[in-house]
Amino acid sequence: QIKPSVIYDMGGKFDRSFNQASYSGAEAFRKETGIKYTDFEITNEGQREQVMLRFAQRGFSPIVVAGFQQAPIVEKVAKQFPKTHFVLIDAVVDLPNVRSVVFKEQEGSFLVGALAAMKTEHDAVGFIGGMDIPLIRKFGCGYEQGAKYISKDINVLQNMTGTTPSAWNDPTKGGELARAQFDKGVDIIYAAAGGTGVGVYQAAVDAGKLAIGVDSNQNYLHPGKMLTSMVKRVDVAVKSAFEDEMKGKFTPGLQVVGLKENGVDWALDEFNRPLLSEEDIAKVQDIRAKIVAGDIKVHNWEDTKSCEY
Amino acid sequence: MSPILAESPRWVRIGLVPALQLALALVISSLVVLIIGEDPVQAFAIMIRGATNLEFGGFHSTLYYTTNFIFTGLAVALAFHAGLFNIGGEGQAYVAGLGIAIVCLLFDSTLSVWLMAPLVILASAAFGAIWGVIPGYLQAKRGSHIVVTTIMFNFIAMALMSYALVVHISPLGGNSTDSRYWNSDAVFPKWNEMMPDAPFSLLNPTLILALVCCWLVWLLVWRTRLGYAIRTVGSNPHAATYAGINASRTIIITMAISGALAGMMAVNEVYGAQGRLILNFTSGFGFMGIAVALMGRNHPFGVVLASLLFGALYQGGTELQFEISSINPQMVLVIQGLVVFFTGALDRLVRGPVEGAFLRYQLAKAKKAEAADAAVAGGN
Amino acid sequence: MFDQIFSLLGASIRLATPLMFAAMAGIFSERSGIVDIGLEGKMLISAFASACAAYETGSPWLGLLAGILVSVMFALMHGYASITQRGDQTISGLAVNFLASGLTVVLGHAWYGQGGLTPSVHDERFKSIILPGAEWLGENVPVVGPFYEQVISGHNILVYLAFVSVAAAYWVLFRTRFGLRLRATGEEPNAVDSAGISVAWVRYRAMIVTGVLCGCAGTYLSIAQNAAFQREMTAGRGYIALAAVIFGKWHPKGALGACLLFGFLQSLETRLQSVQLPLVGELPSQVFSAIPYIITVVLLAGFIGKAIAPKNVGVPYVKER
Amino acid sequence: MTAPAIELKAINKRFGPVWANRDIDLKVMPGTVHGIVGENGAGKSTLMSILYGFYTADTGEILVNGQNLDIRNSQQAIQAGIGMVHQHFMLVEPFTVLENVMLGMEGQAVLANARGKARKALQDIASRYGLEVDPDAIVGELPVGLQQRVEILKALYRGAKILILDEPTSVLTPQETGQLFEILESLRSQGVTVLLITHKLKEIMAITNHVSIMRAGTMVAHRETAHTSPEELAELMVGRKVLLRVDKQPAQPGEQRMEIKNLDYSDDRGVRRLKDINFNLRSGEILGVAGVSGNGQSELLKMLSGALAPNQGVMVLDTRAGHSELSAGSWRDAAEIRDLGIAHVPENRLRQALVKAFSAAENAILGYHDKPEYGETFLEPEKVVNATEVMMEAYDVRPRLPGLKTANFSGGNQQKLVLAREMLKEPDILLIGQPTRGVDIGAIEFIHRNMIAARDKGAAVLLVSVELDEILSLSDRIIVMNDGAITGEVMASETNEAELGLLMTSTAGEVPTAGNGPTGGAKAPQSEQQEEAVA
Ligand SMILES: Nc1ncnc2c1ncn2[C@@H]1O[C@H](COP(=O)(O)OP(=O)(O)OP(=O)(O)O)[C@@H](O)[C@H]1O
Ligand SMILES: Nc1ncnc2c1ncn2[C@@H]1O[C@H](COP(=O)(O)OP(=O)(O)OP(=O)(O)O)[C@@H](O)[C@H]1O
Ligand SMILES: [Mg+2]
Ligand SMILES: [Mg+2]
Repeated sequence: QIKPSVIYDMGGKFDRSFNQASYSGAEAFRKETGIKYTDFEITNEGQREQVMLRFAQRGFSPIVVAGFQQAPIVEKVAKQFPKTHFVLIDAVVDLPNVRSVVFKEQEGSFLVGALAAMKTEHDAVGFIGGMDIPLIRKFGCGYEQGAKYISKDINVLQNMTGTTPSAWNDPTKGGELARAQFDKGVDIIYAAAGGTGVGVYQAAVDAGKLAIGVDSNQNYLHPGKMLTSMVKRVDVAVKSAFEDEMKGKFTPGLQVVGLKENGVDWALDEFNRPLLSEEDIAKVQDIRAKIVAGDIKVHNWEDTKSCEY
Repeated sequence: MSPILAESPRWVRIGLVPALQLALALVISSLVVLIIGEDPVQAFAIMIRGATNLEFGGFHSTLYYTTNFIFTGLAVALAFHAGLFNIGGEGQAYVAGLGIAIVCLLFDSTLSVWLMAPLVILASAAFGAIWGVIPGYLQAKRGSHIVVTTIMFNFIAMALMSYALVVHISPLGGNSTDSRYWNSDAVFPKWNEMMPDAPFSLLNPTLILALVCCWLVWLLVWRTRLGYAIRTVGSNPHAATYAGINASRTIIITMAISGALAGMMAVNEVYGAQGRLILNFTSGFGFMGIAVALMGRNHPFGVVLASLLFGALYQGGTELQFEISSINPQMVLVIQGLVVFFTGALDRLVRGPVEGAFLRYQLAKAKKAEAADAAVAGGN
Repeated sequence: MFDQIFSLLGASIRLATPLMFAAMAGIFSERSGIVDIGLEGKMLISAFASACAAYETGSPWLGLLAGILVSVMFALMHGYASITQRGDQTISGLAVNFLASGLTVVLGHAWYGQGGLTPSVHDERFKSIILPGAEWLGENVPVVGPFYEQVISGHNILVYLAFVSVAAAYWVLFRTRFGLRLRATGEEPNAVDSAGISVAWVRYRAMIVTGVLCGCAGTYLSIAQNAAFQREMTAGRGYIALAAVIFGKWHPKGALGACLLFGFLQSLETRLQSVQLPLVGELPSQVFSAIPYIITVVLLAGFIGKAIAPKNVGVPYVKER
Repeated sequence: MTAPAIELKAINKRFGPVWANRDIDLKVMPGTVHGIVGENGAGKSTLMSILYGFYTADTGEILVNGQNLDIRNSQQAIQAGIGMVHQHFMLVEPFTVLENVMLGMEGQAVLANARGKARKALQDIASRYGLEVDPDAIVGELPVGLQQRVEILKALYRGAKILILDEPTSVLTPQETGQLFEILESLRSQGVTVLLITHKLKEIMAITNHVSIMRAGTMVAHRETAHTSPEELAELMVGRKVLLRVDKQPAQPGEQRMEIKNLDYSDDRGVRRLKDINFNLRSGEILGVAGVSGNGQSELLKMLSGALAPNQGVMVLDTRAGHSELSAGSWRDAAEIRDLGIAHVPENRLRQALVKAFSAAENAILGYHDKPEYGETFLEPEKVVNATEVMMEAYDVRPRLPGLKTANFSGGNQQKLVLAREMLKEPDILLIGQPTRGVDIGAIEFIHRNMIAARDKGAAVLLVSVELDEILSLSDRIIVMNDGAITGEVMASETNEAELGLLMTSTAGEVPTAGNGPTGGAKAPQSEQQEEAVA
């Protein structure tokens, strides 16, 4: 029997974002197979290497490591334990026993951006990021492209919550940023800000506007007020890694997953369906198909460190 | 009646009383563990084993955390001697990390560890000192409350660091909030790299630097004229003026040294343990320095003991989380809070009765002797 | 143009609200002679308690009550250490902060299994109140109308309560017997004692008031401004409030000014981000994050001058050596 | 026979190891002024604080007007009609007079009306007993004499029928003392019982009906004032015969050591604290600076010792370090001035001269810590301790424990340590403030002898003291300060307390008149005759 494990990054496993998605993937696996897993939440930098080593020493495999900040450590530890399998989410380490899973967040963001542009009544949509780092710029950039794809002159406001990790956990500021954007005419906001997003959504509900969730499907949080969510299937990545290991089919290497691979997507469920017409849905699905087919090229912010395309 | 009676024996004051206080804190912590439905005895056993075992490097990791606490604890303790409450250790260490990063980025491919280490230590001390000296200057010359300014400087340091790191230092194309690794020939080797048999840990030679700093601080405070001036300014500013000690100069110098000490924490993290600059690498160690200093009674030796205790708490907490995953990592914060409360704020609760008992015991002994004397003298 | 300014002012008020409560709490505590760096912790624990209570009972008012109760308990713990045990007040405050940030997560996790978050309360929270005539005035009266509609009206009840608390703090401190005694205690506890008033009792009552106000501040954060508790959601506001107390020279009016300034600077930060500024262009967001703190330091160093604290603040009252 | 207003039975009180009151009995008859005398630390204040409920006795009984009362706090004492003016004023300085008086007796929870009522009541009391003070003045800004008046008003406002005054005159000029005694007379005539603590035997003789004497925590005797004498009281206090006059040879002043020209100083708030001070100081003389405390003497001492820099003025020094001229722009700090041969025993030892948290040895080098004799690069503890042992030996500091924390020494021994530190260096100029404050009579003799000895060895001594006795008995020449200015200079041999008292209240350049204030014309209680009697 395999001994799977997960190491979450600093946000903690209930960050309502990708750590939590990793958690739900692992939980799903446990429920289906009954195989237990072990997990750990990093609370300071000093623990990363120690914990990863301890997992490896104790024979855990695969070790799923969530978060780009962990990449350097994975690189170190994976070298020392060539027989142990590692799965790194959101970053790339090129080693024969490491599977790196990165997501084309820009593609998912493009879709929700397009949908936002279709539904806005003021020709203005907003984006609120968490901490100001390249990964989040990538979301924002994809969103902007999607919105502009629908309407060239649309006004896309972008804000970042802050520059420290507390930016992931500041719903108050998230709410204020949202209000500021509403006051500037925005009526739909996409938040890629971890726990800060909760404040953004609440502000949208309070103001009678719409919000777009991120990472997991967050539509259920405020039924009828969440236009959609940009889902990033970290859970799937985690679960399938566990399953591959179980079946002895673990493959290392880079997995770049986008719309095509169902790695990212937009969420459509009973909570947001009432907001959308059949045309809307069709139009989004059409764009989705075009991206999958490569007819629409979505620029990745990280390629140029800017959102020029 | 001899006035020496006013003090109880040393081992009671610095041994027995703190031990009892610690025990009390742990008893209350146990209640919290019980509330969340776990077994406190098992939990503490795991913590103790986790913090002291040699096999998995638990003890080594304890020492690694201890190194951080020694620096930030010393920084707070020294400032306290001058009557200054330096809450800015976090920011000072943070900015010092930037200093190290600059040195490493510039020279790590050309210099060996023997040249790099002194350079890095100097850089961290200098950057930390700058971040400490500004609030010190504002306090001394402008009367700006040092508590407020150091808090503000922590926030400013965060913004500065995030800008420097994300915009300038982190390697292009990467998605990271950390710098590249420093060239491994130019950084401190870790303990397990020097001792082939040792288990992995982040322990590195910075511990020696920390202990040397303890000794230096002791020397500074109790054997130098500057230290004398610092203590005078701290406990009686009027007497300082009377003695011709320039209080504002002393405050500024103290804050510079205090900042430098806090800054050297970055040597352990950025140069020793992580080998690269990471966003938020201080992880609250700067704040913990306050508790460490207070528990160590602002004495370098006490700081070492308190650092060991907190280091063990951190490492034990990691282990606890490892073994009992239903215990949230924040449990360690609760224990820390209680330890600080009982050993610091409620000092008298235990100290009063215990020391009182010893005093009464001594008094009774002295009385007996006195009575014997009086019998000879014939009373009064 | 006006709309933008008004929205900025409205946001300033919302952001200043928790600071106002906490600063008044700090004034009561410090005026009575007790240093309180535990404002942060009390806000945090009460934010947690009120979110839990509001979720469990479905009533924001019961949430507020719970927040206040828990915060008062912590205040009394601080009081016990500082007053009865004559302990170091800074250490005690620090311990309160550690405990609060640990307990909220540990208990929250144990109870709700969401890593310290509490379940959201959507309807069981304090909602915005539209003041009478706001809409009509906003549409029909130029400038003043929109000002009334956007800045004065449309906040939740706790925002108005915060302003009331400032006025009340002023009134209590300077117009009542309790205030007179409280101020005297912070200045010269000996005089209070020799007037036959118990110094400890005055200080304990001050701590209770501090607890109540911190409770309001925390409640505002979790179930008025937001809809759930989030770990570390106070994000340093207690320290900022303390700065406001010193900034305002331990006076409600001064502290109110300082809180509004901080609120204004914070809301400015959210609004100036990614805006093309004249001369400098678009500044990195870090600059805006740092600005409130830099301005505080500059004001403190340049214009405020030395603030004279109550004479006996931080000094445990000892009658007999 | 009426019951005594106050009766104390077998009162005991300990502060840790200090037994402050031991089996004290006391009876005070209503409508009298009852004096209590005793050396420093005899336990007078403690006893009164117990009566006032500020401290609680360990054992013992308190009877007020024949009724046994269990006084546990001041509120109960106030209700029993007891009022107290503490030795160290208990006033809230930033508050107004009215607020201070009201505190604890506000009447209502809301102040608005209470203020009006209090104001009226205050005016009534003030006019009835002749205690005028502006009710809206900020107490911290009032002179000491008026602050004391506020304390008395506080007690009367609370309806005190028994008034305890703890060393009320130590901060007053002779003229103010005269006013105070008039007030006390008027209180007595209106049936108020007064308990008066003082160190000044002539005041006891002047106003009290009865006197009780305390020594080392015990009550040693009670006397009717009419049937005792200062000599007897002094002997009872100390337990042996004491010499109340200092023996000394006439001074032989030598060359000039210090000259002060046009010294002027204004504090942070712009209040002019020193006004155009001029004087000189010669070797071999003691120059006394008399004045009520708070009239610029403290600032003067600080200035001369380098703790403060003047706004204007020049100090010319001729010492072993050579000739130097310091002017306002080029003033020196305390360390540099010490290097010029000036030693300084400050007025307030615990505030300025000592660090309580330090050991005796550490304090023994305060101000001299830079000297190489205490170690080359580092401070060497053995050297410091050795030097301390020498000081302790020479000045009989007890206990002889250089490592003991300074706070654990008694006040007198702390003072001796400071004196040893400053005087053993044989400075050319010795600045000395309140050398015997809080020091017992035995130590006073010792300190005084050493000061004279230093003078005779050629030191120039500047003595600041608020005790006129001390000034008169030690000084060769006296300058008097009032309101920051020098109001007169006299030879000690040619003056008396009355003249000094007048100078202490007159403004600079003004011919001394019979004082000021509502009862300014009152005759000071100290007559020549009484002084003789003391001697
Ligand atoms: N609060 C206190 N705590 C401890 N010891 C005290 C306290 N107050 C007084 N003492 C000690 O009790 C003794 C008696 O002090 P008390 O103040 O009653 O003397 P006193 O006669 O008033 O002296 P003085 O003439 O100096 O005013 C002294 O030894 C003093 O040090
Ligand atoms: N602040 C203090 N802290 C600790 N102990 C003290 C303190 N003040 C006084 N004591 C203790 O009380 C004793 C008496 O002190 P106090 O100053 O009252 O003496 P005293 O009787 O006035 O003697 P002296 O005549 O020398 O002034 C001292 O020996 C000391 O042990
Ligand atoms: Mg006394
Ligand atoms: Mg004494």
